[in-house]
Amino acid sequence: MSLLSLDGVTLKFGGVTAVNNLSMAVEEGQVFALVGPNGAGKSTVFNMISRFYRPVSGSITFDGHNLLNHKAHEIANFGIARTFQNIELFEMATVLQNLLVGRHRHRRSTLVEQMLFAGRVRQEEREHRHAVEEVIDFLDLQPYRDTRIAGLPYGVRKVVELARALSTKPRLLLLDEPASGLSVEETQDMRWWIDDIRRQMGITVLMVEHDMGLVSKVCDRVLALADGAKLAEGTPAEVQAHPAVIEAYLGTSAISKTANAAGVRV
Amino acid sequence: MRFHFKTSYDHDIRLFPDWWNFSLYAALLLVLLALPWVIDSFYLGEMTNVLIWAVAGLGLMLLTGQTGQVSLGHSAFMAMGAYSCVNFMELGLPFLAAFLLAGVFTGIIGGIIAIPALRLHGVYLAIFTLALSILMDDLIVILSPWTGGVNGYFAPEIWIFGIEINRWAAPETWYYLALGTALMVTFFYRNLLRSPLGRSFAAVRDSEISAQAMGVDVARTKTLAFGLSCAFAGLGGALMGLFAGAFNNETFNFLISIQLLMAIIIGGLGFIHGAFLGAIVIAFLPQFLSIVTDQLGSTSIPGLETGVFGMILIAFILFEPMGLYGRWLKMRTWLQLFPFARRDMFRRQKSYLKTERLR
Amino acid sequence: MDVLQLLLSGLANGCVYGLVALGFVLIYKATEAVNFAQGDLMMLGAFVMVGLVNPQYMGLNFWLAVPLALLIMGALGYLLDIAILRFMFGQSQTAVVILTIALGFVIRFVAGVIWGHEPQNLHSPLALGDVRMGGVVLSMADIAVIVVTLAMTLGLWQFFQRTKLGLAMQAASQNQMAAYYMGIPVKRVQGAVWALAGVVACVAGILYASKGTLAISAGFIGIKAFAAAVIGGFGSLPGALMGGLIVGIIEPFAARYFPAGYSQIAPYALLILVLVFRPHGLFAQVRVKKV
Amino acid sequence: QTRGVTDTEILIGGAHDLSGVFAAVSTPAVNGANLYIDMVNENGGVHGRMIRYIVEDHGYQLPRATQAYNKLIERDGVFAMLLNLGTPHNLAHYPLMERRGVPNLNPLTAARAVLPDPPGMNFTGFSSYYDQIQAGIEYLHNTTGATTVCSMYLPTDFGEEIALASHEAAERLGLTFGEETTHRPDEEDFVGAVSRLRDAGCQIVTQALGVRQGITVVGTAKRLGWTDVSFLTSSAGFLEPVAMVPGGVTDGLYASAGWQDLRARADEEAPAAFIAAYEARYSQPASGFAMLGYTAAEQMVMALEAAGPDLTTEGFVAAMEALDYDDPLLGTHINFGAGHQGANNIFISQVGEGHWNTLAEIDGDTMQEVPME
Amino acid sequence: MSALLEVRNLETFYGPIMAIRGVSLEVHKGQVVTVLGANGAGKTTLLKTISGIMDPEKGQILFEGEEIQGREPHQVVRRGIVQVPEGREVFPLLTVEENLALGAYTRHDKAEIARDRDMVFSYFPILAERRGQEAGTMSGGQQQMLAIGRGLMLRPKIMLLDEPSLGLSPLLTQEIFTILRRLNQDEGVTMMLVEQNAAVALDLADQGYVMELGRIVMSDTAEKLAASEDIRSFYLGHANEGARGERRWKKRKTWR
Ligand SMILES: Nc1ncnc2c1ncn2[C@@H]1O[C@H](COP(=O)(O)OP(=O)(O)OP(=O)(O)O)[C@@H](O)[C@H]1O
Ligand SMILES: Nc1ncnc2c1ncn2[C@@H]1O[C@H](COP(=O)(O)OP(=O)(O)OP(=O)(O)O)[C@@H](O)[C@H]1O
Ligand SMILES: CC(C)C[C@H](N)C(=O)O
Ligand SMILES: [Mg+2]
Ligand SMILES: [Mg+2]
Repeated sequence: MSLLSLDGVTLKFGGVTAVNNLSMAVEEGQVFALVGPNGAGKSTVFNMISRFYRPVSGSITFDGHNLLNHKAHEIANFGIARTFQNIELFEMATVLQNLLVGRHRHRRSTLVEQMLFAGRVRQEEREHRHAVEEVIDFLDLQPYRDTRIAGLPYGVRKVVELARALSTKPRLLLLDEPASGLSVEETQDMRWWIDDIRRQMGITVLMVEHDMGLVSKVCDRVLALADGAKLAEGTPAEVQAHPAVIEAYLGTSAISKTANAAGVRV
Repeated sequence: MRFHFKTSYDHDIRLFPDWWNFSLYAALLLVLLALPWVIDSFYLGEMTNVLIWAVAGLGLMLLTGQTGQVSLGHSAFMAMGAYSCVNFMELGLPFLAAFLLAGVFTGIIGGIIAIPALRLHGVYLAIFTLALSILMDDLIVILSPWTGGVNGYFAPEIWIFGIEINRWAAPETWYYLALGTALMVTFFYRNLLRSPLGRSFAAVRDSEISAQAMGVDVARTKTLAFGLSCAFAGLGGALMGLFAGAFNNETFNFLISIQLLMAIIIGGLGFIHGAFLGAIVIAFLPQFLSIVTDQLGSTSIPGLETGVFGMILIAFILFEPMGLYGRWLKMRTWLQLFPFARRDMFRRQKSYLKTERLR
Repeated sequence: MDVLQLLLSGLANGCVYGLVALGFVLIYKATEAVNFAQGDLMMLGAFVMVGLVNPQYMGLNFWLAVPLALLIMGALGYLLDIAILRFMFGQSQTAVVILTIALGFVIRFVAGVIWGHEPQNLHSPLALGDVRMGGVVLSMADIAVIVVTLAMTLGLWQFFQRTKLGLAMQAASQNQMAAYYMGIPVKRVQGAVWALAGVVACVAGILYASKGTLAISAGFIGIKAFAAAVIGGFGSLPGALMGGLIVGIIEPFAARYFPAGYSQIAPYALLILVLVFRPHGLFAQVRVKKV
Repeated sequence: QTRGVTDTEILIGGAHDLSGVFAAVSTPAVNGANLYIDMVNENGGVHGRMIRYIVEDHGYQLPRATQAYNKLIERDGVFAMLLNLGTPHNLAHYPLMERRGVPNLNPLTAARAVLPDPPGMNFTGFSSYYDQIQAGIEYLHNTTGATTVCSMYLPTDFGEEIALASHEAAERLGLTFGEETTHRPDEEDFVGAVSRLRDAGCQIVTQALGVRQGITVVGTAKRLGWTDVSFLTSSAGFLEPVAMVPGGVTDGLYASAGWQDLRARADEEAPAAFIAAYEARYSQPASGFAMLGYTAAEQMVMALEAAGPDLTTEGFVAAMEALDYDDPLLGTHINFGAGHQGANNIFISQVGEGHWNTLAEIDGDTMQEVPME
Repeated sequence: MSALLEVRNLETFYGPIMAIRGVSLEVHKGQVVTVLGANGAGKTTLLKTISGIMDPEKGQILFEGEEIQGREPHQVVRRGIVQVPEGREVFPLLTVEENLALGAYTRHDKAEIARDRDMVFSYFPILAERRGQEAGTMSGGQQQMLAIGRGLMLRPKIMLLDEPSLGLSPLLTQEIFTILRRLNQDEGVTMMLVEQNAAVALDLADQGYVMELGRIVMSDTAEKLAASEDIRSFYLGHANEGARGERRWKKRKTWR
């Protein structure tokens, strides 16, 4: 059985059908990419999995649970973590505090214990901190540990968001355009990180990405979406070669020189 | 300049980062404990009043500073604290039990009231709570059997372990009561801040959407924040009512809520110190102004002090929108960097706002 | 007949709230700040008018004084912006709220010094005379309030909807930085809206004072107008009027039909009820953020 | 040594609302008191001592009142309190004033509760709201034959006292109590309330509302064509601006209070002198509350004079009790006696031609009309 | 030839943090200049300082020979400098059409505005299709199109583009750069371009600067930069993959 499966999912915003009868399945251990033109409905798929939106029809199942029966804040407890396309961090808090919020689903202590900062709370805090420090080391965030998000450049914020998602110790990681706004070098780092996340941490990854270089390097499977419906699905190479995908998404245009350049980025 | 050499993660968990810091607060506590021997009964009364405002201010700070929910209705919960405390005492409970129970009771009611208010944000929550505090006035009249209606209550005698807490006969007893409460609330507050709950408060404040994605139950968190905030405000209200000697339906009117909000913002939103500094400004500044005008020979313009008070508040906010504690933090950084600090280091860089109508 | 009378009086009543609420909404719409001094500005506008018209002060002709008062209050609104609020540009809106509350203290103090604390009556031609339609009676002031409020709401609404400046004001409230990138002089635009709010406050003040006696504490009506604006969905001009009308109409009806001891609660109880079911008012201006 | 008294000075305190909803009451009263006190000081003070009136502003908020009393009594150490405004604010500090032995003179509220029994060191100027309304209803019943009493009030201590007086007067006189309505200070429209009272057949309507509200009610009733009714307000609504509303809106409104209107007697000697002095000093029209402040200060000074150069609190209290004279400014007789209430009699006035005209004087003890000359 | 835009010795702070440490550069009329640099190098801060959104502490910014540093941003815009900001910054509660109309806020020629709007619509047909949709509900890429389109509506003399390709599909990225090239060549619009996609940026640009930690560390013509070994390995991704291999190893990339 697939770890995550969407079955005939449809979502409309007024007259716009953002996602149209979409079915897809992500297997445990995969790195799965959603690609497609702007406005194809990729982020909307993420938002439905996170239960920010409720599809008008269809079902979303994670590890045998029907996600549609759960509220947005319960999704994290299944082990699903995500990042956002346009970065949604806790602006006034430090990087460390942001990551510690990621540990929220692992807390055990009660209100009264916390008010008294009883021994168990202290013990848990140490554990949270250890877990978070591992993520910090993994993503090279040490210099920013005590910086407020408001003072960080765009690229670092993207990494912090990834770190926060990892701090939840998820089974499934949803990454919405993890490499956008990153330089070539940083994109390379991202590639290794995603690889390690899958290989060493055993986390399944579902990501949206426009950088086909990155997609073809790290993904096992790609699904191309257009106007909310499935256009093509297969290995990165298959999808990239699909004429409809080229037509609607990749382009063959005059400045193929830049397209190539984009292609060799990773 | 001092450096903290952190040798373990526990350094970040401790109440005090280092010995120096601990000694500072210990010294402050000693001064506070010795105060009744140092100042006369007038100033002791004023100090007590400041501490009472600080207790209530800490309550609102938890909600507004930490969780980002603006309440203009905390006077309603202060009233609830005062009335429930007296009612519990009339049921025969000793003062201390009645007092703490009043806090718990107010907290629970606050949490329940928070449930319909959960979906409200910003001005909508502000006016919702403002309406609550306006209605409280009428509600107190309607609930006359428990509230004494428009006649209200005279503060009953207060005894703690055989010591009478009497404002006029022994002002220091009242002072210690207020100080003890303030310390207790501060301790709880600090503990919350370094616990998961405190972080989820901040998460809800900064981004409800990503808080949800991290598994924070926004509704529950807000309810807890509201409840705790009300509990503290209830304790503050109980003290305020009893300290005033009498209270009725008009005592905890919405102006008190507004002053409370002023206090925490002028003190510095989000800082425990801010609640205390704000309490000093709101509770003591008017008194200070009238002492000063007395000294200058009384003027014949009625209401002058309140007018000047308003102008000073405006000046405070213009001078430092982040509040007094925010300013102190900047000054401290400057001192620590001395003599390497640039003169215009804290010149405000241009800043811009975005709409808060997106949730 | 009784019901119709209640309805029409409530309408006139509600228009006063609506008019003050318009001032709140104006400033919110263009700056996203809540101006808690709006009620006090209304009071000030009314007293300015008293100062211009009443015989013991300047004794000007009423109709001559109206434009003068509007001008004075407009200038004052603008002055408040450049002298005080501009220094808060880009700073937290909660701090601005506190600033306006403190401003209210100062306005009340200054008005008290100038005009004294005793209640006064504006010598307004609108205060005299009733209009009878069938079995229903309204005072001239009531009619004036209704007409002016409807006209102002419509005018301001169109202003925001249709004109470039109106659009720029909305833009400035949604993203100040981006508004600057478009070449919108954001601070000047905010100054303009404060001036406009001063004018609206003055209109409200004149009509309020035409309906009855005026005192320094008149500004407290601002709280109710604020509630009205929120019921309407803070930020919507027609919403402000709607909210005002709802509050205005519920008042006489409650007094007529609810038992004593409870009837006076009606407007605020209603506000709470509305917010429980429509958390962002009737014409909600709040959106769920798209991520 | 007596508290608040030195060889050169006597300190008097006052806790007032100079910035809140009752600033309209406190401000003129403070001005009036200062006018008199300054006059006394210019003439050398009382037995060589200057009087200093220290006024604190509490904005009608109890917590701030606590601070004001704390300062005046604990820090400044005043000899007496004069014209403290607000019922709850006064009551809450009776224990303090009693403990420190501070006489409380002429508080600016006519609530029954401010004159406890026994009165201790508290002195009130006039009859209570309760007595005023009782007397007013009886007068209206006798003169108009009205039999149905109604009430509209703010549900505060002040409003409830007036409502209670209305109920009990109806009972005492064998009248029917028709209907009552409650309001908030920020309410603006009274068509609903007025039509409700009319439907209930009310003939006397007692009022405990804000100033603007009281006027609006009378105007609304007239506009709706309801004329066979008498509206009765207490001393809290007995104000010049109420009578001066343009267009005669308030014509016919009754008030029942412990003194006579100032403006209506502007051509009599004492009122004329007061008005002239007040307006010269403050360039604002003199009002009833200014007069109350002035006369309260005058009474205090008379007692201070009588208490002699060796001023003690006991001596002063005795002197207050011994005051017994006709006050031409208030137009009433003052006699504190053992009951500590200055003026016993109650005046019924009615608005006409822009003034409050005195209709009758009623003995506060017997509730009998006193024949007027 | 004097430069259209000249930055001299600029220093900008965020409170105590120095983000721009003495930057000087020139942009000549008709040129496309690109600024490359890693995360946090200060590129965004530099553009914001030029357009007046931030105040510099030291240094001058000259536009057409006139000093403009520290001005209110709208005064800068009115001179013909427009910035397409990083992260879209659209007016979320206004419609697409209203957002575009605001782009033309400083202009008064109705007919021309309408023509330009149609031009933007022809570049990005989805905007025409969704002209009544609230901008805040558009997808990330759609908002980016709107931000660029809105910038074009100002008819600027110089455009400061902060990562215009952020979040755009490969196809649209190509189109954007085609459009920019056309604007530059046909309409003579000068541009200052910050891009992470260095290959396309250098392809379009005439001149390039490289920033690190708030300083300019390299400047040359775009061609030379594109050929330089450092640039190739750090910004174009031509580093020999073998060196990094399967291990996570990083070559430090800071010039100091
Ligand atoms: N709240 C909403 N109201 C109306 N339309 C919406 C809303 N949210 C999304 N849409 C529309 O739904 C479509 C899908 O949007 P979505 O954000 O999923 O696109 P996307 O595939 O993530 O695109 P991009 O690559 O640009 O981020 C778009 O056309 C968008 O305009
Ligand atoms: N609001 C802020 N407060 C404090 N420091 C800030 C703030 N914004 C940026 N900085 C600092 O200024 C430096 C430059 O940031 P800037 O955003 O200009 O970088 P950038 O080159 O645009 O990076 P990116 O490619 O990630 O967008 C960074 O080191 C950052 O930490
Ligand atoms: C003078 C009065 C109107 C004061 C008010 N009734 C009070 O009791 O406080
Ligand atoms: Mg997207
Ligand atoms: Mg940047």
